[in-house]
Amino acid sequence: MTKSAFGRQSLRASALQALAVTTLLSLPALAADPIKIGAVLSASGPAAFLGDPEAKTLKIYVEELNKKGGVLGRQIELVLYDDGGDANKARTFATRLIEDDKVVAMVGGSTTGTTMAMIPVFEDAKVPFVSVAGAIEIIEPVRSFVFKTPHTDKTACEKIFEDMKARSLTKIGMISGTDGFGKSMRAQCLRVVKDYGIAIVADESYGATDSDMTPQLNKIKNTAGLQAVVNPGFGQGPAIVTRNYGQLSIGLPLYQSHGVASKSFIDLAGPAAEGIRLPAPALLVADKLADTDKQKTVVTAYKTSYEKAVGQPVSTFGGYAFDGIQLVVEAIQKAKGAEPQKIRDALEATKGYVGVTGIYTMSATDHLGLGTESFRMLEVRNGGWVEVGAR
Amino acid sequence: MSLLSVSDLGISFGGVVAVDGVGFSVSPGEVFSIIGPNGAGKTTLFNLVTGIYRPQRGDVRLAGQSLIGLSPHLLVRRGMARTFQNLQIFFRMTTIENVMVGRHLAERSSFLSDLLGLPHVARQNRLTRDAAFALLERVGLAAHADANAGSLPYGALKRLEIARALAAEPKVLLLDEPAAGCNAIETEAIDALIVEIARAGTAVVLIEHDMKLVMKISDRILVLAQGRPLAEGTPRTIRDDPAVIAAYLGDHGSREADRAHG
Amino acid sequence: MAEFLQLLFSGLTVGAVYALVALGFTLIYNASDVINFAQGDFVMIGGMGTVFLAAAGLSLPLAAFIAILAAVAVGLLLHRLAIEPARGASPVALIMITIGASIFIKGVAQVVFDKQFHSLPAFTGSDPIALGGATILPQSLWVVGGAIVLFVALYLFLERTLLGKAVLATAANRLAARLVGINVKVILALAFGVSAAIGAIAGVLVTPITLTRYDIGTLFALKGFAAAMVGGMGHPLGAVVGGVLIGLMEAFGAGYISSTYKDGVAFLAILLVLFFMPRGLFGGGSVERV
Amino acid sequence: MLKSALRSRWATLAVLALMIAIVPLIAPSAFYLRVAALVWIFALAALGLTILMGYAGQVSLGHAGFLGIGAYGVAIGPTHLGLSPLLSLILAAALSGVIAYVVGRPILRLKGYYLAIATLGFGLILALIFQSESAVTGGPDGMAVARLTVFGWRIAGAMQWYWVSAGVLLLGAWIALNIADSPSGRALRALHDSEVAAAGAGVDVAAKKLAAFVAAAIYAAIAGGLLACMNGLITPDAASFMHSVEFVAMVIIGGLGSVLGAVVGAAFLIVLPQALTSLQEYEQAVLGLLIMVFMIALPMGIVPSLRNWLTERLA
Repeated sequence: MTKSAFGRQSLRASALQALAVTTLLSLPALAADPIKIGAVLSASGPAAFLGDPEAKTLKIYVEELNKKGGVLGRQIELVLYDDGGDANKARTFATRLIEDDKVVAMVGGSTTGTTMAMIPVFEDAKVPFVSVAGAIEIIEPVRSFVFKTPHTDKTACEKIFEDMKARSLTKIGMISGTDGFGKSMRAQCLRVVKDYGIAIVADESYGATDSDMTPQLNKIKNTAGLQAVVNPGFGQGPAIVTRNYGQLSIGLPLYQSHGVASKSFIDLAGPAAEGIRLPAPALLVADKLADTDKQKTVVTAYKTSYEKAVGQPVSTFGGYAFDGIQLVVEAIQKAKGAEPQKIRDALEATKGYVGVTGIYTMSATDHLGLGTESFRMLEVRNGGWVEVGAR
Repeated sequence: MSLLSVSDLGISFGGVVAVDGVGFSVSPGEVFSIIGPNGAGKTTLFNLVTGIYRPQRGDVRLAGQSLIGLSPHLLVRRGMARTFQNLQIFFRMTTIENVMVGRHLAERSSFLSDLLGLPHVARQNRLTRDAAFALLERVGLAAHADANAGSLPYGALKRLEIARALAAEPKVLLLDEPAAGCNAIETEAIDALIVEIARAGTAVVLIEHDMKLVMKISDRILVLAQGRPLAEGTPRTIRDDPAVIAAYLGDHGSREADRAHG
Repeated sequence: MAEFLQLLFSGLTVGAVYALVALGFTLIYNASDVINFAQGDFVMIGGMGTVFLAAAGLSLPLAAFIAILAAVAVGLLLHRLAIEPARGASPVALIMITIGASIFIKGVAQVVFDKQFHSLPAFTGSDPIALGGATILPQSLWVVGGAIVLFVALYLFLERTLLGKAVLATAANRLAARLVGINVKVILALAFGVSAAIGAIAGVLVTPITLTRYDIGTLFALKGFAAAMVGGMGHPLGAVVGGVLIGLMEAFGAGYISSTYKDGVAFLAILLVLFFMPRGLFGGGSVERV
Repeated sequence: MLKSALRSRWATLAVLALMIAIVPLIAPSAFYLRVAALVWIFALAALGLTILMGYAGQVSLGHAGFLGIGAYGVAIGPTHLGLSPLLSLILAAALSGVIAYVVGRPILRLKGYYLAIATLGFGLILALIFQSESAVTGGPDGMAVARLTVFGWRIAGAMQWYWVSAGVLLLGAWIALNIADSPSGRALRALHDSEVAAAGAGVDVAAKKLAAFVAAAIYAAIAGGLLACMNGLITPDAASFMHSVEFVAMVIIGGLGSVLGAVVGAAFLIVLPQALTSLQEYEQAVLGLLIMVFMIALPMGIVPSLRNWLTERLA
């Protein structure tokens, strides 16, 4: 036991540390060893606006945690790789995390595509993997070692349709991005829309890099009986849709998705964003939360430290990563050890964890643990987010 | 009996008549030269005959069959090979490989057998190589067989092109300025080579500026001026033709022609 | 009719951007036979540079001016450090060098700037102008107008100035140009500089409409390249026509047929154009010299 | 003598076999085996381009599209048509060849940059189809791929994939080398330098170009099929423009027309990102810089430059 442990860390460990380990037999042999947590994120490439805040969040979090003494008296070592949005690369990095870096858990997978590519690696190695990507396939069917923190797009659709129903908007148009997020959310919305007695009368799409959506919106505008429009998508697309929507003076309620839940969306979309609604976590309205709100403390703390360190407004995506690593660290704490199997068991037993995205309660059949109540319906008013409607 | 017969050939490019009403015929073993000042349409005529351009008028017949509309690689199959005025050497290949490409039509193998490297491909390679080597010996380049073609001197490349054209075992060989840019010794070698090729029974059609060479080896000469035939006949009649002298040869030219004969 | 007009406006705006990028391609291609895949990154530098300089407190015109100068500097460096040392390389190798340059520029940009999307305020307000039942943004007029002004300026420069004629001469025959005393090196540098400026100006003009990010250049490079090829490589007018054509095809394709294959429509059209006119619309027939 | 020994195809195959044999001996973990297997698979696709670009001189900026056909064929066959993965792989390769045959005729009449944009456009359209036809392809998030089973043997694990990919690469290299030194290969290399002269020698230029295009498409499709099976998942970005560019970069950096060059080029571009991870956000900049430096400093490519240096040293 001790021999192999020495062999593995001989390069890094100083003689002094080695001495300490051998003398303090009462402590675990590797007490001074950092806990390695892996992350494969799309910090560059087409999904960089997801991966970038996620990567930054993880770095900030780990640094702060280590300053406070880490977890179980051990430092956290974050092994972070950038897959550039490429599923094949993500898979390779996942293998590297398992085989070479020997991480005990992983937070990452910015997109559904990269996440799905990495899942088999972690399932085979029996190492817990907390994904920060959206689609429901990640946790349905439940896989033993795979968890996720973001709301599913299905929940987002339900939240939007609930709100529409309350406003008696029953004939709607949909314009979705052809990226993974937009396509997946469109599919989920089509699946649940009937439950709310709403009909989709126009269904358009746009490419992830398109710079003008007036042709599609014009078609939607000319659809008879239209009462509202929903835009599943992320990236710059929804901002351009919003601007074009204003340009064509369509004038009907426009719903965006949680895919654009960030202050920077309002900046990009400009005045046309006024009046837009979207489902989003509490993070976006941190300063407006009631003091009694359970999430107030954690949300404010994350928002403050992120915005101070990065100089950019927080986004939900960074929040997903924050909840992801926080869940893992809590699990390590609860498990009193950093063995992958123990971490997994503790993750699955997560109960009432208050995160920036929502309050998580996981189980053997639910590896997400969020419901529609974690979403708040927000509206853009005077260039800022305001919570509307009943929760 | 003529092997290659060209009649009333014509083409214009964007309204400019490049070749018009040109006809001639060549018999096996004959050296037939086409001369004319720069821009007379000689190379265009070659390109028409060898199918690189499609003529707008006229006909080209080889052994009685029309060649009009056939793509260049099919003309080779009918027995016509050529060289190029501005060298078209395969510079990335070795000297002998250049000639081996010339044997393409004689090679018996399919793409599939090539990529599987079947034994008969290796046999075929050996046959081709031997034939190509023999041709290199004939043009005096055997010593450079495995050198990169790009490293050969200019005169050698001219002979390499002739060897490559000969590799197709043509009945008609069209040579576009084979001696251009060559020094006296190289010209001499090419001169001997052409005579030898013709003697072996191949019809040779030659475009050349070197009057000494033309007058010495041609059986008949066609003079082109501004795309039209000006005169045709033996070197002697051409040299003495006042129209040719006036339009083309001039004083200098006729003196040179004299020297060639004297 | 209103729908047709709306699609027309959309196509013209987007097409004008493609045309400007294609114009940049054409200029460099003419002078140096190089297809510069980093052309789109000049657009990015123009846009991102202006955004960040403006955020630093500079006035918009000054920020734009400095950003354009920065793009020109990058263009000149690209020529001096990457294209010039590779003289005589094969066309494919040159393409790869410019693609490498494009990756490099993006790599530096994501560190110097950031990885988020950014926008600029519209120059003259963002209230749409109604026209025959359709609407157009004032910024679109800036883009289309800018494209026309740049094209005319480039035309006058090439046809009416000695320096411009030197560029054309270099394009026609580099050796001959050198023989008549044209400093070919300077001309090539000039082509890269002017081309970068055109790209960067396009970037400043379109950022209020299309938004910008460190990697937006790839898209512009692909569409601009396509536009230049449809027009027939090396023809400034062809580049403009090609750009507008692709913009219109995309808009009408998305409006009347399907938005799913919008990018496909443009490239399918390119395949068809090249199938019937292998050298593009303005390339004309060419006779192979042997 | 030495020069010809260095050029012989058995020497190339021997060097390749040696590389393949050594890696498992020195690889510290299965991760290295996976990276090496990726190198072999991408090298296989690059070999297709070696035939098309290196031999025949016809550029393709849409090579990844054919990779996508192979990959999605292997994914779709078992999922939607109930075919075995191995049969799907074979059919996908054949389909890729047929598609190349059909589009190759008009496209290959184009030259130079026009050919580049046409192949680029074709590749983009393929990628767009993979992304858009969600019902069949799973859309942007891709689709799962069944495990490859060869005569009852289910290939799984890094080590098995390492040997399978290495074996297929060796076979591909052997075929590419066979072509080089055959009547067809000479015809391709000839038309690379001069189409008129090749036609003048009796080479059916259009047919030979097409054959090279089809061969390249089949190489890419087989590589794509292997990639999809090894990963168990395929996403449309496998067919993206950037991957097409990567393949071109592989054959040029390695050495245009050199079989070993394609492998070295693939190794370079696959291993480099793994080596650059410590640079974090500077990774892309360094990658771009290295591509430029290699293209400028070694225009012939790594393998030919090395070979010349060796022959000069030893001569």
